[in-house]
Amino acid sequence: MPKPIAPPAVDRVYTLNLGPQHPSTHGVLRVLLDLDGEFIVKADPVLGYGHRGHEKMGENRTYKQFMPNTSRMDYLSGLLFNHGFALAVEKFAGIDVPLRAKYIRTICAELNRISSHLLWFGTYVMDLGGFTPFLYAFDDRENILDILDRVTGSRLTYSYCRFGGVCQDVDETFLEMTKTFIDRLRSRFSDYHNLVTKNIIFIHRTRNVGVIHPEQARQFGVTGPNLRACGIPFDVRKMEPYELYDQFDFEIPTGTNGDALDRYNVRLEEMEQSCRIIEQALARMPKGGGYLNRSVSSRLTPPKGEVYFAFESARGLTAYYLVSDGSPHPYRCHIRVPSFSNLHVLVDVLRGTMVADAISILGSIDVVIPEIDR
Amino acid sequence: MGSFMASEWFRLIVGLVIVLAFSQLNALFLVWLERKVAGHIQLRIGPKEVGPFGLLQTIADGIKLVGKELITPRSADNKLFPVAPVLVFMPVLVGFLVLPFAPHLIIRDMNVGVLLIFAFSAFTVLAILAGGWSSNNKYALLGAIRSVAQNVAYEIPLLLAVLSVVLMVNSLQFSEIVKAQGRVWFVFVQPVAALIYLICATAETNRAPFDIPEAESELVAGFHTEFSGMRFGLFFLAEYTNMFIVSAVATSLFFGGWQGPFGFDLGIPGIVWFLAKTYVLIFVIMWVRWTFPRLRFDQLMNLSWKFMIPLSLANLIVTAIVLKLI
Amino acid sequence: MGKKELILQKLREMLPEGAVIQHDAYTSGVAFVARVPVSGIVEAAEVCDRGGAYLESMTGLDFEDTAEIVYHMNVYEPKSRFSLRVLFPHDEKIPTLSGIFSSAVWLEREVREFLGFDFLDHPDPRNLLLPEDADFHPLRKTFGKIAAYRKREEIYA
Amino acid sequence: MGYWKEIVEGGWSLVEGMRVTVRRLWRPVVTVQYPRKQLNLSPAYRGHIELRLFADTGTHKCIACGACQRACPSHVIRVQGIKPHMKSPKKATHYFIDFSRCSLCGLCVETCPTQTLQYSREYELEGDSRWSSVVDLIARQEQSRS
Repeated sequence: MPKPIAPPAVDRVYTLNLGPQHPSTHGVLRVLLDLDGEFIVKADPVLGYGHRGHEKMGENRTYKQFMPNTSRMDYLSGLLFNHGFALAVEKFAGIDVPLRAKYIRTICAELNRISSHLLWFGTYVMDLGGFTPFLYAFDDRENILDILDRVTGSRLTYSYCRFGGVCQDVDETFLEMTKTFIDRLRSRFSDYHNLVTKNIIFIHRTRNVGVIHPEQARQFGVTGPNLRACGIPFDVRKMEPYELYDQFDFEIPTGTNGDALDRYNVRLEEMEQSCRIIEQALARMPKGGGYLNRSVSSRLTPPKGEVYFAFESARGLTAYYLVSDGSPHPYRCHIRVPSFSNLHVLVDVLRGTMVADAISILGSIDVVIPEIDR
Repeated sequence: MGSFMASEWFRLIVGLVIVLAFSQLNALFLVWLERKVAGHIQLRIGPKEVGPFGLLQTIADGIKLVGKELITPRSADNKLFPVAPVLVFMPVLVGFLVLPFAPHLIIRDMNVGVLLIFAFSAFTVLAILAGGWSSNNKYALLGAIRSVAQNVAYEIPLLLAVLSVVLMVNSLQFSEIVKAQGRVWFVFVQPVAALIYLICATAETNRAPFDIPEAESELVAGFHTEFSGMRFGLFFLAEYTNMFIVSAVATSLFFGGWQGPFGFDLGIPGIVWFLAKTYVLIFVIMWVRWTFPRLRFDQLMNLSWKFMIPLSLANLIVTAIVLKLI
Repeated sequence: MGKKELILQKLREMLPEGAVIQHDAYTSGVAFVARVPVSGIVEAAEVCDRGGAYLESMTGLDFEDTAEIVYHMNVYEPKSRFSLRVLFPHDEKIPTLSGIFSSAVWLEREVREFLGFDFLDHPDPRNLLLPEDADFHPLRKTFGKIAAYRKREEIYA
Repeated sequence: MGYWKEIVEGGWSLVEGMRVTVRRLWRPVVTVQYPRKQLNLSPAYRGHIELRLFADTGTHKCIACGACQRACPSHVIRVQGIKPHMKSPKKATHYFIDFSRCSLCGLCVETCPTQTLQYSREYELEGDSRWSSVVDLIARQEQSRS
C-alpha cells in the first residue's frame, strides 16, 4: 500500500505539469499533479486536446458514412470498433450476415486485439525504462499489420466491415499467414516472460503498485482487463455473447489484487486466449458462402427507436447507443468508451503514489486518449 | 631547446594533448558503439548512412550540436547556467592522468592515483546539481536532486569495494595494483567486490537501470532538459568519458590492467590488453542498459543503503581477517 | 434471484405503476427500462448502487418538447443491463449523482458541456473536453446544421 | 530466508534477461532500409483514388452522376460534366478531389455505378502547399496517358 502521507503543509505543495507534450502519455493528455516532494497529493487530468466531435458527425452523416469515423476513435483497435458498429446497426435494422463473413470479422477483430495488446506491452515496459521489449513487440505487431493490410488495404484505420459482412473477401495466403503468425507469437511468449515477466526489477516496479479495489472499480465503472485484474471475470464476450463468441471455448483470465502486475498478466494471458479463438475460427471457417449480404441499401433507414449494443474492445466494454427517427441519419449517436472511466479511476488511485509510479500506473491501465476526447 | 625537449614539462604537455585527443575520440567512438549495440540488440541496424558503417555519424551529430543555438531560459541563473556543462566535463578529464594504460605509459604515476580518480569523479555530482538547479525547470530540479541522492548513496559501497582491493595491495598506486595481479586477477580473489564495483559504477555514471536523474519517461530529460546545442553535447560526452574511466579503473583494479590472464602475455603489448578489457566491460554496461527496466527512486536507495553498503562492509572485514591470518 | 431481479423488484415498489417496462428479448440491449421522475432519481440511483450496479454510461437527448437523460447501468452478471430515463424541461436543474457514483462526476461534466443540462451543486462544474471558456453546446440540435429536430413521441411511440 | 532466495532468483532472472537480448545480437536485422530497398505493397493496398483506364474506350467512363460526391463522408469530391448533345450520355470534364482531406474509406469506389474509380498504388505523394493536394483526376489521367 503506498505510504499514507500526512496532510501536506500548504507551502510545500507545488504543481507539476505532466504533459501535454510528455513521452509517456498515450495521446495528448495533461495531468496537473500537486506534488509534495515526490508524492502526489492530487492529480487532475485535463482532456479535450483531441476532441473532433465524432458524436456530432454521427448525427449529420448516414450510418454507412459514419463507418470510417469508428476506426478513428480508438486507433489501436480500429477493427474492433468497426465490427461493433456493424453489429449494432445489423441488430438495429435486422440484417443477417453470411456465416463466412462472421468468421472473417471475428478473426480480424481478435488479430486487432492482439496487436493492440502488443503495442500496450511495448509502450508499458518502455514507460518503466526498458527500451528493448518495445522493439520486439513492434516486430510481432508488424506481422499482424501486414496480415490485415493484405485484406483490408490499410494498416490502422480499416473501415473494413459493412452492414451485412465485409467489403473484401479473404484468400488462402491470409489464412496461412495467420496460422504461421500464431505459432510464431506463441514461441515468442517464452522470450517475453524471460525478459520482462520474471525480471526482478520489473516485479518490484509493478507489484502492489496502483492497486484498484473491486469497490473502487465499481464506483468508477472500470471495465476490461483492469476490472478483470481486480478479480471480477466481467467480459462482454461471455456476459452478452454476440456473433460467434458463444461457439468458441476460451477462458477469461482474472487477477487477484488488482495491481499493475496483475493487469500485465491478465493482458498477456488474453493474447493467448485470442490466439486460441483465432485457431478455432480458422478451423471452422466455411470455404464457400458469400462475404457480404448485398441486399443492404447504402441509405439504410433502421426503424424508429433505439439500440444500445455493447462489445468487448481491447480496453474494455465499448457500446454504441443509436437513437433513430426513421431517417438515414441517426438522431443521436453516443459511444460509451472504456478509457473514459479507466482514466477516471486514476484520479483516485494516484493519490499518495510517487511520480515514477504515476507513469507506471498510467501505462498499466492502457488508456488511449483520443478515445476519451472523441 | 634540447633540454626543454627532455624535461618534465614537455612530457606533461605531450601527455595532456594525447589525453585530450584520446578522450574525445574515445567518447565519439563510444557513442557510435552504443547506438550500434543498441541497434543490433533491437533487431535494427543503428547508424549506417554517414561514413563507412556510420562511423562519421557521431561527428556529424557533434557538428550539428556545435551549430545549434545555445538557448538560455529567461529565468535561468545566467551565471551558473553556462558554467554547469563545463563543470561536468572538466573533472572527468583529470581522471585520465593516472590510468595505467601500459607499464611505462602512465602520464603521472602518482602514489595516490585511486584516490585522485574518485575525488574528481565525485565532483560531477556538484556540476549536475548546478546544471539542474540553474535551469529553473521543475523537471530539471527533480532530476538534479535525485542524482545527488543517488551518487551519494552509491559512492560509499564503491569506495568500500575499492578499499578491499587496496587493502590487499596496501598501496594506492595503480602500477603497484596491476603488478600485484601478475599471477591471478583480483576478480577471482575478490568476486564480491568486483560485482559491487560494477553495479555501483553503473549507478555512478547515471546509466540504466539506475538512470533515474534523466529518466526519459518520467522527467522528460532530467537535469539536462533545458540545455541545448554544445552544452547538451558536453553533458553527453562527459557521460561517455565517465563510462570509459569507470571501466578502465575496473580493468586495472580487478582484471589485471595490462597483463594477460594468469601471467602469460601471449606476446600482445600491454596497452592492447588494457583497451580490450575496458571495451569488453563497456559492452557489458551497454548490454545491461538495453535489457533492464529502470529502478524506482526509493528502491534504488534501498538497494544501496540496505544491501550494497552492508555487503561491501562485510567483504572488507572478511578481507582484513583473511589478510591478518595469512 | 440475481442482483438485477432484486433491483427490478425494489424499483417496481418505489416507482408508480407502469413506470418499469421489461424487455425480456434483450433486443435493444437493456433488460428493463425505468422511467424515473426528476425528484426520484437520487433515490433510484441509491437503490441501484446498493444493489451492486455500476453506472456504465450517461446520455443526454435533446428533443423539441423535452430534454432527457438516460442512465445505463449494468451488474456483473450475464445480460443484465438496465436503464433509468429522466425527462425534464430544458432549463430545469437535475440533482447530481456524483455523491453515489464517483464516475458520475465526469459523465455529468460531459453532458453539461455538450448539451447544456445543468446539475444541482455539482462538485466540479468545469468543462471536461471543450475549452474552458466555451459557452456553446455542440450536441444541442439547434447548434450548427439541423438534421431534424423531432418531438419525443415521434421517436418513442 | 525468503529474502536470500528472492535475491538469488532475482539475480538469475537478470542473467536470463541478458541471455535473451544477447541472442538477438547476431540474429538477422528485421528492419528494411527504406530508400535503398522498398517493401512490396499488399494486393489490396488502398492508395489515393484515381480513374481507371478502360481498354475498350481508352479512357475513363465517368458519367459525372455525382454518386461518389454524395457518398463521400468528408465531402471532398466535386464532379462536373457536360452532355455533348441530346442523345449521348453525360461525360465528365472535371473531377476534383482534395487528397489532404480524403480519409481513404473507399465508399466512393463502391458506389460508382460505372466502376471507373479505383485505388492507386502510389503512396509517395507530396506537395508544397495545402491547395496543391486538390487534384483534377481527369487532367491527371491525361497527363499519365500521354
